Amino acid sequence: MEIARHWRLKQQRYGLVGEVCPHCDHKIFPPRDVCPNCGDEAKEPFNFSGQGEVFSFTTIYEAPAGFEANAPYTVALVKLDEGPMVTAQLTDLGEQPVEIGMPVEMVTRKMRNDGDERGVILYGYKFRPVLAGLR
Amino acid sequence: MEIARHWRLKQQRYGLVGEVCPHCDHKIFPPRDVCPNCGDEAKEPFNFSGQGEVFSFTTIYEAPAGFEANAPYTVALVKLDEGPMVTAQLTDLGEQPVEIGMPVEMVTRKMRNDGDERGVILYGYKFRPVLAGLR
Amino acid sequence: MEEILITGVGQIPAGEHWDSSLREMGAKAVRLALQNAGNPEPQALFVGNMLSMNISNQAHLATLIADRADLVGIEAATVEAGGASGGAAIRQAVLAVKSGLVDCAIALGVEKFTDKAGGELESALATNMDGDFEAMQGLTTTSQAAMLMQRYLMQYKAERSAFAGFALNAHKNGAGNPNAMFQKAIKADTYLKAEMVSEPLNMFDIAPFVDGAAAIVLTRSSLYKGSAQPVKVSASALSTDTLSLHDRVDVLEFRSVARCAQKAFDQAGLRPGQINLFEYDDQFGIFAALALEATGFCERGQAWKMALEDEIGVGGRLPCATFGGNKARGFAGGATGIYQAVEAVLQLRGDAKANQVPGATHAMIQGIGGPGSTCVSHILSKMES
Amino acid sequence: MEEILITGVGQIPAGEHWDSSLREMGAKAVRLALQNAGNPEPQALFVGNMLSMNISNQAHLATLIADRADLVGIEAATVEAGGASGGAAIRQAVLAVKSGLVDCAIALGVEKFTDKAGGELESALATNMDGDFEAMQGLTTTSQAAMLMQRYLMQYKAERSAFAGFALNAHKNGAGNPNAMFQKAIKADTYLKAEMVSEPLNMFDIAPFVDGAAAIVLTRSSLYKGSAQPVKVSASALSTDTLSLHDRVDVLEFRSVARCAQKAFDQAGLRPGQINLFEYDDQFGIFAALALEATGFCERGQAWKMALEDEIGVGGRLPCATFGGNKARGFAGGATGIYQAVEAVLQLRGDAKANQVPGATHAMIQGIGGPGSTCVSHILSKMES
Ligand SMILES: [Zn+2]
Ligand SMILES: [Zn+2]
Repeated sequence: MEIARHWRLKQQRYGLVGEVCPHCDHKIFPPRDVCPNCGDEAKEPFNFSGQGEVFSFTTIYEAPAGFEANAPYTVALVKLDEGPMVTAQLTDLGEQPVEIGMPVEMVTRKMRNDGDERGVILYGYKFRPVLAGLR
Repeated sequence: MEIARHWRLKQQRYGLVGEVCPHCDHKIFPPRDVCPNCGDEAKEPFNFSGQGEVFSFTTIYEAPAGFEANAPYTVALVKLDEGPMVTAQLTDLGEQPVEIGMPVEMVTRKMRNDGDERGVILYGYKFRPVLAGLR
Repeated sequence: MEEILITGVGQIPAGEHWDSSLREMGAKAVRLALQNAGNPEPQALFVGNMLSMNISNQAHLATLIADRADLVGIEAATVEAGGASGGAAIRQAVLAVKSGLVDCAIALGVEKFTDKAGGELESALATNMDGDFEAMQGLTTTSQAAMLMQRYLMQYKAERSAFAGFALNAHKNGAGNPNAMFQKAIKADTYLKAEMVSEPLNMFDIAPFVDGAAAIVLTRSSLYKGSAQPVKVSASALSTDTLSLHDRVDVLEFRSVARCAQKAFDQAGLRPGQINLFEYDDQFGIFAALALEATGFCERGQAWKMALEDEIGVGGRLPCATFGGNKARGFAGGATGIYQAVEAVLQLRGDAKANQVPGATHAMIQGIGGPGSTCVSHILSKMES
Repeated sequence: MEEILITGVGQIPAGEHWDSSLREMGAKAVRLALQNAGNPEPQALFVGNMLSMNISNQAHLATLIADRADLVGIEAATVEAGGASGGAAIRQAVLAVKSGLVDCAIALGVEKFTDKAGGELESALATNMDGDFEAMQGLTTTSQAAMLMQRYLMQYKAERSAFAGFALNAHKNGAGNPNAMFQKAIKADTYLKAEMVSEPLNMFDIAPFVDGAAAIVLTRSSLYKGSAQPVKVSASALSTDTLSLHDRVDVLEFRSVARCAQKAFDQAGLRPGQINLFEYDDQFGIFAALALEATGFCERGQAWKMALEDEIGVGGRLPCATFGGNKARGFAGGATGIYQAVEAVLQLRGDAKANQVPGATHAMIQGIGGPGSTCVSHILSKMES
């Protein structure tokens, strides 16, 4: 049962809400309250656009418990347009081969069933390809 | 899934098989291959009689996951006739109040269903009261 | 003489931190301690934690917290020794600073218990006992304590009510601690009427499980340039016993405590009578009793009398749990040992306000893992000015 | 000059120990190391372990193993730093012995992986990453390495086959190690045809998960009375980076490794060129490559060439994984760092038989937790006689 944890993270998971540093304008995700760029306090919320590109990726065939039903699935390091990198699954790939540099955008999807057998379904961010010309 | 673990412990769990020190005749349970009495190697198997008495006890109402179905249940430190102490559930108590010093004997009982949802049933030792005059 | 100093302390309130994650709690305590120490540059972070791999599915915790506390790059490791994890983290920090290989170290204790409850929490706690021969029987940590208390009452012919003193003292002291979970004194009658949990243990014999984080900063005296009066570590010791009660020759003797306390007294060159306050590990009242006896503060079988006669109050012969202990402050697992250190430092600095022990010069803090399976003791002392 | 010495080593074969429990494996390695050291009386046991709380539901492990190894009473604590846990335990033992508060310490690494497999093992391993922002996405440790390798191949324009050298060297060396899981050399062709696991990682880019235990005994030179030639610890360092790859400015730079190695070289007064053998952490081939680069053994983007040109063979410029490394010996989690120490000691003693590195004087051993999130490095050196 990790309900409290999901509740704590819901803003990040549903909305890709991070922080912006009031001192140096550095954008921060995941939020960490201290700016990694200038070391000052940075708690101001910032809504990321959800636009980015694939920095690296791979496909997982042997998934952790709770994710088996999704396997195989592709995970990526996505470089957001505003600067930070985020780890996320790619989705809606169809037949399209994934490539480094491919433009992607954030969507909300089902992540997994919670392991407590109570059938809690968790939602969170994934990224899908952006068609050429649509950005 | 803890099948390997149960397999490793089956002799202790089903038969209360410990060790006897060939150097000082100290009886050892759980087995530890080194005699706690004289410090020498002690790997010779020893079958405990399963007879003993309650050294201390209490009742558990809030049980760990996997044991909830058994709650409430009584656990005890049982001092075996051959010397060692063992931690075990008491069973077949009926209306009889448990007391320190009460004679008990080992029986094999179902312990719990394994937590892996595969329905593996684990058996192990518990202790039940010995009727007065039967020892 | 080169001494090991505690130059800063930080703590967040012990309680249910529904809105704060493990890493946030830990990072906050670290920042508070560094601020309190005058913002030195630490080189190492030792994190005491019991159960985050189970409760939060989070291992590699020290690196995560160093990262989150804006200390990326420093040395970091998690130290685990059951309920003694916090004290064990202090021990590691002392070894590190004393070795000369580290000049400034942080010992952090952090625990997030409240993300689990009931049977799931009991299972998590049961990882601290022998999995093959205790947890396998459905044993709980509470039932271990109950069996100890049952035997204690029988062997020493003490009344069930004998243990009231520990709870009354803790709650009285918790009233003066703004960081405590319970800040209200209780009456003897409340104790006697309390709900039974695992006979003979009632709910006032057991400390509540809370979230918490506390941190201290350590350095060597030759490196310390601050103006505040630091506290010195006069002794540091850690000892073990068999993990299981059933493997002990005498279950009512906490030998790990006796060994560890003796080492600490020898190192500090002090006798028990010279200790001005004792932060014992009262996760259960019976642990506090057995610890008082094994440490040498009273004879075997007599600790409950010390508690009943109020010798452990702030104005008593040996003030104990001066900020409420685990019972009233709350039991925060691996954070406990560091809360004790923070509280002892406040006492030795003379900053304990309503709970101030007059003339506090030497404080002993002691953590216990399992039913005396591990014990860690430190003696903290006021610097002569 | 007072030195920290390793006076005894012990190991059990790495592999699947279906019939042996965590505590038995650990106690056995401890006994072997103490025997090898001439049976001194240790005062402390530091246990490196990654996942026993998850895989075996067993915490409080150091106390359990001290108990089982007939060392009841000594100081014991578990040290966790992900895959660097074994090296972190050595680091703690070094700090303890160097401090003067402990005269003789054991560093034990022990891991029981094979009681879990498949998705359950992946979940257990995923506790080592950021639970909130990595594990939550279904990430696995293998896929972290695969993403690093994917980027590496693209950024440095290396061929997929570029990583064959690491696997070929490991298996060749494993053939001379009776304690290795795999004791047979493989061909380049076998590597190229191997099953893909997580593209571009194939099964030869990943070390197999095994059970294992290894231990070393440490003391100070002034206390050592034995006649055998001990090995000295010339440097000991531990550093961290962000826990997650996504928080790094440059993911292909293992900064924890660079920081940690630099500290170690400074302490020992040595340059990379003076190191005679390097036990890197090849849980994944890409980790070995990035570690070689960050440690300063070659330029960035060049490590795969070192491996392909056999510069890392026993007779090469910088022999690596001289007993097979994680790839052939097997990856035993928290035991890995201690296996490395045992192997380096055998090399420095001249006891490495078929795998002996000629003239081995200085060996560097290095453990990595997460994708370079934690790094611990030690330099072990032959004593001048
Ligand atoms: Zn900034
Ligand atoms: Zn014997």
